[in-house]
Amino acid sequence: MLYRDSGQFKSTYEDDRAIFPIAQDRYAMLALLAVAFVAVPILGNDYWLRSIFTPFLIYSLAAIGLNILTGYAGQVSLGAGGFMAVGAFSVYNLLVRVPEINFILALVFGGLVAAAVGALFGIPSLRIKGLYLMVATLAAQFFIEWSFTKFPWFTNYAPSGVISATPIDMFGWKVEESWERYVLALAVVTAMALVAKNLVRGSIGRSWMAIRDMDVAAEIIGIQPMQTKLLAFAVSSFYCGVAGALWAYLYLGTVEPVAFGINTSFQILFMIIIGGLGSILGSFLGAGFIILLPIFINIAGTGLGLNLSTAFISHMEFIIFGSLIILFLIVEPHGLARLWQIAKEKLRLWPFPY
Amino acid sequence: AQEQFIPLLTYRSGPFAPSGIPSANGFADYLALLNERDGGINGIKVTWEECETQYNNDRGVECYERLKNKGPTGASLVNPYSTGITYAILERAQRDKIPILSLGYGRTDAADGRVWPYAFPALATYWSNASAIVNFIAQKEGGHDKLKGKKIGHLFLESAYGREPIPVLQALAQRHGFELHTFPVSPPGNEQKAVWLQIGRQVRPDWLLMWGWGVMNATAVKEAAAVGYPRNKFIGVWWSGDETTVIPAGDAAKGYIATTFGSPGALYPVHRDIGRYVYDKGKGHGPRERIGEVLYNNAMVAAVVSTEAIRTAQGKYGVKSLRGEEVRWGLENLTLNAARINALGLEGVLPEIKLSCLDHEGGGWVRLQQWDGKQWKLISDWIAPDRALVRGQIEASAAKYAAEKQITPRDCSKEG
Amino acid sequence: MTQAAPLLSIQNIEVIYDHVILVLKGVSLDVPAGGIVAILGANGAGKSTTLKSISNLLQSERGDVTKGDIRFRGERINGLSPSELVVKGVIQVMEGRHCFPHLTVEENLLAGAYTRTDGAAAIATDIELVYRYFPRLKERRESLTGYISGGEQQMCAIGRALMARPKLILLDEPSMGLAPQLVEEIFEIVKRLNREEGVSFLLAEQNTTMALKYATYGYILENGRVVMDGDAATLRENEDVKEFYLGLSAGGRKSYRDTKHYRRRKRWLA
Amino acid sequence: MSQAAWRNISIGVSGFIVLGLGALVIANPGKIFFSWTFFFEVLIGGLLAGTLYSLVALGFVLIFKASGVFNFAQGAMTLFAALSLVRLIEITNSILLSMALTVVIMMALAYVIERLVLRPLVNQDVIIMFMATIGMTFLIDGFGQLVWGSDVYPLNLGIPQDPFEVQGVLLNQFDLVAGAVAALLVAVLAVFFQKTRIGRALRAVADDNQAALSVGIPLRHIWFIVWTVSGLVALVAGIMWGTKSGVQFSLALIALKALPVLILGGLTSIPGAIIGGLIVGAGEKLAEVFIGPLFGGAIENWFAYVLALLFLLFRPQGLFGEKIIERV
Amino acid sequence: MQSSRKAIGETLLKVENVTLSFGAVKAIQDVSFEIRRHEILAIIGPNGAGKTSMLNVINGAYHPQHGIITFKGQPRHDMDKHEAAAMGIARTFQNVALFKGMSTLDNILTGRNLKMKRGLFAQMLYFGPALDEEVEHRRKVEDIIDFLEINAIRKTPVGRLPYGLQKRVELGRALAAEPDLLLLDEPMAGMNVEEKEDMCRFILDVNEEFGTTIALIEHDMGVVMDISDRVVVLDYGRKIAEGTPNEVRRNQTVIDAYLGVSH
Ligand SMILES: Nc1ncnc2c1ncn2[C@@H]1O[C@H](COP(=O)(O)OP(=O)(O)OP(=O)(O)O)[C@@H](O)[C@H]1O
Ligand SMILES: Nc1ncnc2c1ncn2[C@@H]1O[C@H](COP(=O)(O)OP(=O)(O)OP(=O)(O)O)[C@@H](O)[C@H]1O
Ligand SMILES: [Mg+2]
Ligand SMILES: [Mg+2]
Repeated sequence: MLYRDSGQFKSTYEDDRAIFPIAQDRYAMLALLAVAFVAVPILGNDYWLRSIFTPFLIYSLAAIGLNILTGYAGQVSLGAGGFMAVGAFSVYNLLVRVPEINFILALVFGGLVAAAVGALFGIPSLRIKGLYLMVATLAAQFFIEWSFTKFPWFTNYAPSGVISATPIDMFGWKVEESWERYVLALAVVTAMALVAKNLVRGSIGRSWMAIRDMDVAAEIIGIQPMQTKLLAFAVSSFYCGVAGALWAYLYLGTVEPVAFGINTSFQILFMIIIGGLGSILGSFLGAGFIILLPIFINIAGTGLGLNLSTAFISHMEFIIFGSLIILFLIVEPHGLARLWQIAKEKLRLWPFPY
Repeated sequence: AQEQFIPLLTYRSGPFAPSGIPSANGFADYLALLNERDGGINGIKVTWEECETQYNNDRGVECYERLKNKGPTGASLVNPYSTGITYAILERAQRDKIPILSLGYGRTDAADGRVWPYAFPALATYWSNASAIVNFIAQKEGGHDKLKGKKIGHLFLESAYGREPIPVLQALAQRHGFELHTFPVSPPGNEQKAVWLQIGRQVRPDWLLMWGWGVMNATAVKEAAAVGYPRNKFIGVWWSGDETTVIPAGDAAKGYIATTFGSPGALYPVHRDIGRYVYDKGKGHGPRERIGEVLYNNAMVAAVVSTEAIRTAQGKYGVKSLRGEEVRWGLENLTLNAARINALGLEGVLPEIKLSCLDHEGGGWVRLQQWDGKQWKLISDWIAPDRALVRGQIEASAAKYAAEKQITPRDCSKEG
Repeated sequence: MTQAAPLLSIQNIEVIYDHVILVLKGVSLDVPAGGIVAILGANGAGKSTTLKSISNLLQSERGDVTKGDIRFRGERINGLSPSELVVKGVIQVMEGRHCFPHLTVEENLLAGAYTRTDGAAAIATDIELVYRYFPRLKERRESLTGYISGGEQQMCAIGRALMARPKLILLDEPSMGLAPQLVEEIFEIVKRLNREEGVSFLLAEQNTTMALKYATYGYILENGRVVMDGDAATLRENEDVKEFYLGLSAGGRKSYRDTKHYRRRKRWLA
Repeated sequence: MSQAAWRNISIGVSGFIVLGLGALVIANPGKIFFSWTFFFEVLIGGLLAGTLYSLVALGFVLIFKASGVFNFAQGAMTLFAALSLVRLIEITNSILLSMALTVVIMMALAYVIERLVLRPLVNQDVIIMFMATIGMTFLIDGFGQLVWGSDVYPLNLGIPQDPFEVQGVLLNQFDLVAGAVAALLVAVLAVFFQKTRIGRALRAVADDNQAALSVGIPLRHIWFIVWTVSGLVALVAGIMWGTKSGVQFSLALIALKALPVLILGGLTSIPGAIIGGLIVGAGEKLAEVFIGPLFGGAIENWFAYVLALLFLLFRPQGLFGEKIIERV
Repeated sequence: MQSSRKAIGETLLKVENVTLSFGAVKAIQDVSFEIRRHEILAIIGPNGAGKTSMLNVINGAYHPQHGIITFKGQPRHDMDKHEAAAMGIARTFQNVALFKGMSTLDNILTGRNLKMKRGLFAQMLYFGPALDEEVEHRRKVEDIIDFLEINAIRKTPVGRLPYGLQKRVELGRALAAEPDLLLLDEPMAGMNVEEKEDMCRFILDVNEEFGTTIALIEHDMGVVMDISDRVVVLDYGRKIAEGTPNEVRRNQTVIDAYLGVSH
């Protein structure tokens, strides 16, 4: 009875286009943000902040990026890891050469470079579609990874071929402690998620979805496939680029190019499929599922106290994780976001089944 | 009860598990031995917990964070067993005051303890190793002057790790007048035909070094045989010199050489003790017949260095559970001379070492071993690298890092 | 025809999609052996859903028959797999043409004969038979069905179903998108197959005029319920049916031009 | 953009790349070593290496052709098959018996996959099926390691491996055997799948699950057959690759080498898999040896993909893939 | 039969000698006809006659091998898809081509994309100019929704709608572009009489109230005869007749090729 939309009428189109048209959702979201911004940094310990929340947030951001490209614009890509690398290495190179630049500006710069590279590698999408495109985007992944390994300029001639995040200084705020890193990540992710939501509910978002759902028809109603697809690649890569930079600066600290390897690309793709293609919320749910679930399975396995060997637990982790993926797909092929929506629908009808 | 907690970051599954398993067993078996035979370190029981990283950076960080506060005083020190994880937790560990010990991997320039108070790439770094191999080649050729005009190849996994020795090799090539040819292999390295055609049919280097990892190793040895490159001119780094490199390659591996800092085989008193005190009680971590494998011994050496550092620190701070920063003091003041090594039942297994505030590496000594088709046989004594050259590069690199990060290096003369 | 045991009999079935969307709310109907039965009704009434619950194609659309019985020759067939049903002689021609786009017309027909075991010669004869009914298909036999016109695809789909030599064909909107001549032809073919080969039909149709002309019995479905049923002749004469489904008012067929700006209501929905 | 305009652009771009590389080669005479014998050696080596890729690509093609599913688990199946074989040989000491047992295991696997994964997911989007196979990958990887362990095991079935020279060109017996096996397998499969009733049913299923069901094609049997066959192909690929570098988890990664082959040849074409393999194998080896030095080498990984991409610009469905039908 | 109240004007689009073939298949052979401003032109013909292909040529989805298309006085060899859209040609499709993942509302809003000009940055912020624009277009779209009587399904994802409603939404999407020329490919296929009546009403209203020129393909002769001003008949890719509904209905060639007996 708590979750009802009856009695809530929208009198203007503005209200109707709001992100959370239902009041309960709005309050829930505000409460969540309050918890995330205030309670978590105060109460969370290093372990939770640093190895659970921060990577979760950053991966969510990358997943939003890929979801824009794959979930909204329908271009399946396996280059997300590569574009993250571009972001990370661009920010590093900018900051190491021009240290006085504000970190936020550097992030934007990293995102823009990634966007340019993304748009470049997006060109084949004008001709190649579906799974063929997916495999073809691996060219970007491998080429980028190779370039950063190969050309020492990118790592500022570091003899070990790695980049080390330079200290972050934002308007005098030195971001060092785990909670500070978490808050910075959270702020960036919140803002960018909001922007993403804005984009996908406006005319740009609609043209992406039109291209995704039926590209010939979209063209016939006047949507230019080239602009639309390349914009999707650029925006998506921007998000991935920023996520990559955050990954390097807020999470890993010191990064080799392999940290953004093919596995990263795959993982991000898994996230959006499991979370829900074409859903911003799904990006978060998917990131949670793919990043956190294995850890929880592992912790649970260790915590059982049965004195199981780590190898056994690890193998079971694989098995359980794989089974859960399949199970979730069978229960709801359209991802966790859809599952959540159905749950809400049921709640709204409750106690009546239909 | 007083106890000393050591987290073990291991990888017993995934693509690199074949290397991770013996490493994990060697480390844990030695700790078990200390408890079973000696009742711990000076009576302080050693406790440990494994956490599976799958050789994956994110999981490694998670493991580190999960385990760093366990035990009465938190983690004594951490062996990440992956260069990527080492990078990812180094700075963190510095703030947590937990020393990171990375034997034969990790951040090379961290050997400069002024910039890296909490990082210990002890025993030997890749740079020392590259230099030591060149010294070995010079020995075989009959002196450094004979290197002139020789062709030396460097076959490596195209990655930060594989590229790491190149600057040192280039410097040496210039100094000794040999030609350096580099042969990168695309990861993961299960397909090397192109590169071997170049090595075997085109360049034909007199000696070939290999910085390989995982499936690349065995494949390389096989391909060497396939193009007829002599295996006894083919020298791998220690990560390309274990059983997983040679056994899958079968006969092709006979004569293949690799460096090591923990001599191979279950031939030493310590192995006998492990058998008696650990395996006989059913407390072993792996199959008994695999005691003494190369990576097993390497990891055992890491365990020795770890526990001896704790023992050293107990000398200063008292016999009790120690905190990470106290163990760090132990590491910086660690001296393992021949006598001590013998007393530990490890004579010949590891070189003498002495760490200090300035030098977190120790001597950088390595030995060379050769696969005779059944087992690894030592074929050289401990070989030293060109210390001046290596140290120079380390200091330059560390200084550059310090500048980038705006760190002021410690003044070692003030350390106690 | 109510005396003899029906060939197909549906008792009170309920269908739910996606665990939440209730579409059929207790539908019952019979198809007598040798009959042609039509299901009529507006868009979204549940005609296709009814057919799919018989052929069990529902399962693959995340739909479920949650209540009721479906019997074919007295035997309960809920939950049999579609291929088992085809072997038993129940086949569905799906709405919207569903040809195999990367197969040629002829390969499509051959694929339709997949369950047959009576040999290549018999299959070849039947292909000729289909070509006789649809000469247009013969002309395009080597074309990929992905490229043929909408009407041609429809013919191909019907022809493909014939290839399985079924006893009961569930035809979903066979006339959709076909030229008038062809619509008539197809219904003639239905009649002939019914008469000559004894095949029974259950068809969902929007073209009510045609359907009631050829069917023996009709059901009218609205909103997932049967609201009216009867002999085709009876239905044809029913005033409501005339007005809402045949487009006939008291003064004969009215022009589509004149229907502007006035809306009527169906009496039974009021 | 019109078809013709696109074609011109594509030709322009590829021409530019080829010319650019040519100029680079000419401008750097010292870095490139060239002789015709060596060229042929690299070419032949590349072609033979390519057949090994084909073996893996073939597994993908079979399943894709028959169900429209892009089977991410193909690598894991390869590993699992090889691992089962090696460990069974250790246990039974008989190669033949172990082979037979492994075949049974792969059939059981196919059955389980059909029953637990494919059947509940019939008629779902390609991308969903793709994700399901990813779930299977984790499952198989975990299960395989749990049962058989994660160590590296040598595999030696007595395939001769010595090098020999013909006309100054160095060849390896193992490569020749691998090439022959791949060619044979492709021939057999091509005939089996192209010329039979089942072949047609397979293509029908791939085109439209729902319609295939409606005409009575029993998806379950079809899927079981296909997954079994692709399990066997995985076994063969596993044997070949395992002989090369030991049976270990990394076998699961060779799928990555098969992907460019797959799209270059066309996802739906069995002969495409072998020809794609030959082109990628030869192309990447030639590039690595004769162009690689200009960039410092190790360009193989991305070069294979770029090569595939260039082909795709002209034929978006791969060399032999089914045409992508787009109509309104 | 029917005396049209509206004034049929000059030629809006002219097709001259268009020939289109796919390999050996000749879909259209040397067809010429014109569409005049404000009229409703029906294109009929047997299955596979080339009707859909003709529409595809007109809005640039297919490029004919020969022929000239003149739209608004501009002659050209072929059209480009989004150019045709920009010049004011909109259409619906034989096999409904809606954007399945989007709601009815969004589908129709997409039809207005060409008219929405706010750039990336405005849309990122959303509040401000982008929102104003959004609301302004939303109003127009709501008018269309009211007009087509699809209020109830505004927020429903179109994939779940019954066929008839999908066709209506598709019409809405085409109308949203405020086209000069509207091409409808079998808008009434699969509908019952009642729904056809509705659809006819919409088409006539659009034609009369907005003056939109309409070319439609339809197999229901009742509909064609009642609402069209002129009819073009294709058969096997050729034009076999053209004229008012009554003329065409009596034409023996058309009866033989298409109508059969009873019309
Ligand atoms: N897969 C599905 N998921 C959810 N709802 C569905 C699904 N398929 C059909 N429906 C809903 O079920 C109802 C009945 O659909 P059905 O296709 O049976 O109607 P129909 O009578 O055949 O209509 P039409 O004349 O348009 O073919 C419709 O409201 C439709 O929206
Ligand atoms: N893209 C294409 N490739 C190959 N052939 C095509 C293509 N498009 C149409 N055709 C062929 O052109 C002919 C005309 O097709 P079209 O779709 O225009 O027919 P139509 O008059 O619309 O028929 P219907 O009333 O059945 O829809 C058909 O024979 C069809 O097979
Ligand atoms: Mg229907
Ligand atoms: Mg048509």
